[in-house]
Amino acid sequence: YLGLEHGLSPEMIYRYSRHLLLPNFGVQGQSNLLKSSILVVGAGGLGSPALLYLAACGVGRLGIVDHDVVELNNLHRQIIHAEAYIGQSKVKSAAAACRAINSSIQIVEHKEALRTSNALEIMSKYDIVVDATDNAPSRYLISDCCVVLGKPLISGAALGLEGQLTVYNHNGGPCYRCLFPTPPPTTACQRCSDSGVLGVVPGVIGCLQALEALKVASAVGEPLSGRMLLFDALSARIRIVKIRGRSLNCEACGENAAFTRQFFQNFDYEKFTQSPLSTTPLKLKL
Amino acid sequence: YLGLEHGLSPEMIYRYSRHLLLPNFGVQGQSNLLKSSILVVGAGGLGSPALLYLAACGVGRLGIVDHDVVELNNLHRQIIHAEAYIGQSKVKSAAAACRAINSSIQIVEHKEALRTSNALEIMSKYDIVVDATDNAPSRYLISDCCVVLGKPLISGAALGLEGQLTVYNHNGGPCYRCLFPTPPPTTACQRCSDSGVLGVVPGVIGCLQALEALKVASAVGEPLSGRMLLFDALSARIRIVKIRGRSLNCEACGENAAFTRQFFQNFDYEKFTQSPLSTTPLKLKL
Amino acid sequence: MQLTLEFGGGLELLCQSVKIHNVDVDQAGEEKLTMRHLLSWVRTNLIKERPEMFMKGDTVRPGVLVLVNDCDWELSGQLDTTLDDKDVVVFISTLHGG
Amino acid sequence: MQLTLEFGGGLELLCQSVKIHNVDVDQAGEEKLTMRHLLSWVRTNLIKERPEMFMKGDTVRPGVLVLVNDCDWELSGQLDTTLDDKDVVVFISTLHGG
Ligand SMILES: [Zn+2]
Ligand SMILES: [Zn+2]
Repeated sequence: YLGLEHGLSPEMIYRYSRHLLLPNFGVQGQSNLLKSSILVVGAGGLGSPALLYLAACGVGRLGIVDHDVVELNNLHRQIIHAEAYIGQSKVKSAAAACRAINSSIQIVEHKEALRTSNALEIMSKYDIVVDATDNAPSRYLISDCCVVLGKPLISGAALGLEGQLTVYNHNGGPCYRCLFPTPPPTTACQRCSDSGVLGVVPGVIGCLQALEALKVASAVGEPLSGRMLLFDALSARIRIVKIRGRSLNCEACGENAAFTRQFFQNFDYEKFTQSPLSTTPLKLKL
Repeated sequence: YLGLEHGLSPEMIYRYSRHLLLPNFGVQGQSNLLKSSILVVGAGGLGSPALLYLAACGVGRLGIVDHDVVELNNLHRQIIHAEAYIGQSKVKSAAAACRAINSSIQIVEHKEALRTSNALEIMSKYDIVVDATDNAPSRYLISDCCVVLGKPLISGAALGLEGQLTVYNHNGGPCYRCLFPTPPPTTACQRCSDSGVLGVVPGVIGCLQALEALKVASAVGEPLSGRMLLFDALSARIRIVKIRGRSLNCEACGENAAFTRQFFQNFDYEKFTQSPLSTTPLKLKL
Repeated sequence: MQLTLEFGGGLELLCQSVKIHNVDVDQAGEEKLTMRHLLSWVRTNLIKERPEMFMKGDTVRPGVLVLVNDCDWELSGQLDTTLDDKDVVVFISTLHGG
Repeated sequence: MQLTLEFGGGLELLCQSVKIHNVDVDQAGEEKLTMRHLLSWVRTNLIKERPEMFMKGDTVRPGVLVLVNDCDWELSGQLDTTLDDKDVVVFISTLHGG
């Protein structure tokens, strides 16, 4: 009774039996997962499937950060939110959905925007961070905070008919700033609310984020670190490319980096990227 | 007001605004989607995300076929089902979840196993069929029925830590029998209930099935016909390979094929594949 | 001749659960190495158990797809397909689960 | 020299929304074609609008990844990377949406 030795209850053994049967995952993988904690930043298009699969598969403690409320025009892609939650907090809605499919894990609600003032405190409580946000300043903020705290970061993005995915700051691999030391011009930073997105594209990327988070949490398989997945939905093409390693000159994780907790807390991400951490979407005229 | 011209209500324009903004999709793509009908066979690991995304994105009529009931050991991967539905019909549970996220589309419940006696009648009511089943005889049955009825088939499979995806019987491409004229030995036909499956693997494949179904329904992009996607979760590797075209000698779709409605209705798929269309899973001992 | 052979969909279980094999296949004096020759080489050198799960007669068993450089071998002549140095050959069993 | 150039993440909008370009780039007497030369060729021959969304100074703008045969050009010498016939070069803008 290997399962019981690893502290799995009979109910857990039954619930996760299809995982326990896997020779490459098994009781050890599930036990690692049940002991892990994962924070998902953003309960939108990417966060919806990532949260559902992480809750379902048995992550021990799952945190959700978001300050937004559910709107009707989210529902074409944010499948975690039901119509009944329109107007209510996304965190509350997502937490309810996660609890409904797995009441045996701990779900933590962080109903606030992630900022330099709260990020260190919130993120320090988790082993792994999933970036499911939708804007450039948040991406720098989350990556820098992961570097300061030494946490692996599962980063996904989707816009229009394309998606991207990689794992940062893991096993000596690069951080977000290693790849993108200088922020792009603001004209190159489109959001789903401005440019549109095919609903299932963040669905695919969010599922893959859950997979990578689960692999890191259970210490099974080769995470997508030092590699990046590029997804083109229209032509059904997927490339997995080799990206640079950690940069010695990186301002966040390099040899002479000055990114202390203090420096992070005083860093102005909106000024750095010249774009706001959160916006009211433009109104659509058709 | 292009949206209204295409018969979209103001509520639809708001709900699907992120789709309407897409230059490659737009009002025409959404309008095609709203007029289309898609049948998903199987409300399990593949069907869960496929159904949620197809409902969310605005398929006009969405059918669900399954004869099974929700069990606790399904929930690690079948994210459409909540604990509250354990013991109840998967179709009922899935339909309730789809209605909760999009009450403006039509959801049709088929609470029965798909068999030669009912497949023609059920499948003839839909434009596109999604194969989200878990066994070899069902895969031959569904493909043959799609050939007889001339319907495109979005076929996904997942087992262990791997997944596969392709589109059959579309635009002159091959059917399932073109690729697999002879059934494999029964010892090669493992099910998730016997061999285990990492929950998020059918999640990724099911999302990609929704994407391919949506592309065919909206007549946008290049569907994965004549190509097959091979997904290896552990190593995070994805291959998209070129497969053979329609075979002139295929017993289902070839030049001298005898697959009429009558022939289909009398075909014994369980005998052909030497395995049952549905089984009681083995009990797990750990 | 240097080849990369990959096994998937469960076929890796027949070769000690190793999915990727970088191998050097002797051309045995032939001018061109064919898939026919490679199959018998694989059966002799890599398949450690249940060979009937890999081959049936002189070809792969039903339900196995063979891909040469990401292309179905049906498009290149099946058993008569000739191989070049550094080619990648994938053997994958079709899955039925969901 | 025959090259395949691909644009993604929105950069295709700068070249008439065409993602894949099969091009023949003149080596201009040089022995080896470098990425430096290719960038200026792309800017002259393919970019139809807003070149500042593609380049800044003599390299790509911040936020653009360059991949030569599926490998980050940082690993092959950036602007000094030399190209061979039939190489595939991808220019992709990083996405921030979700
Ligand atoms: Zn760095
Ligand atoms: Zn056929």
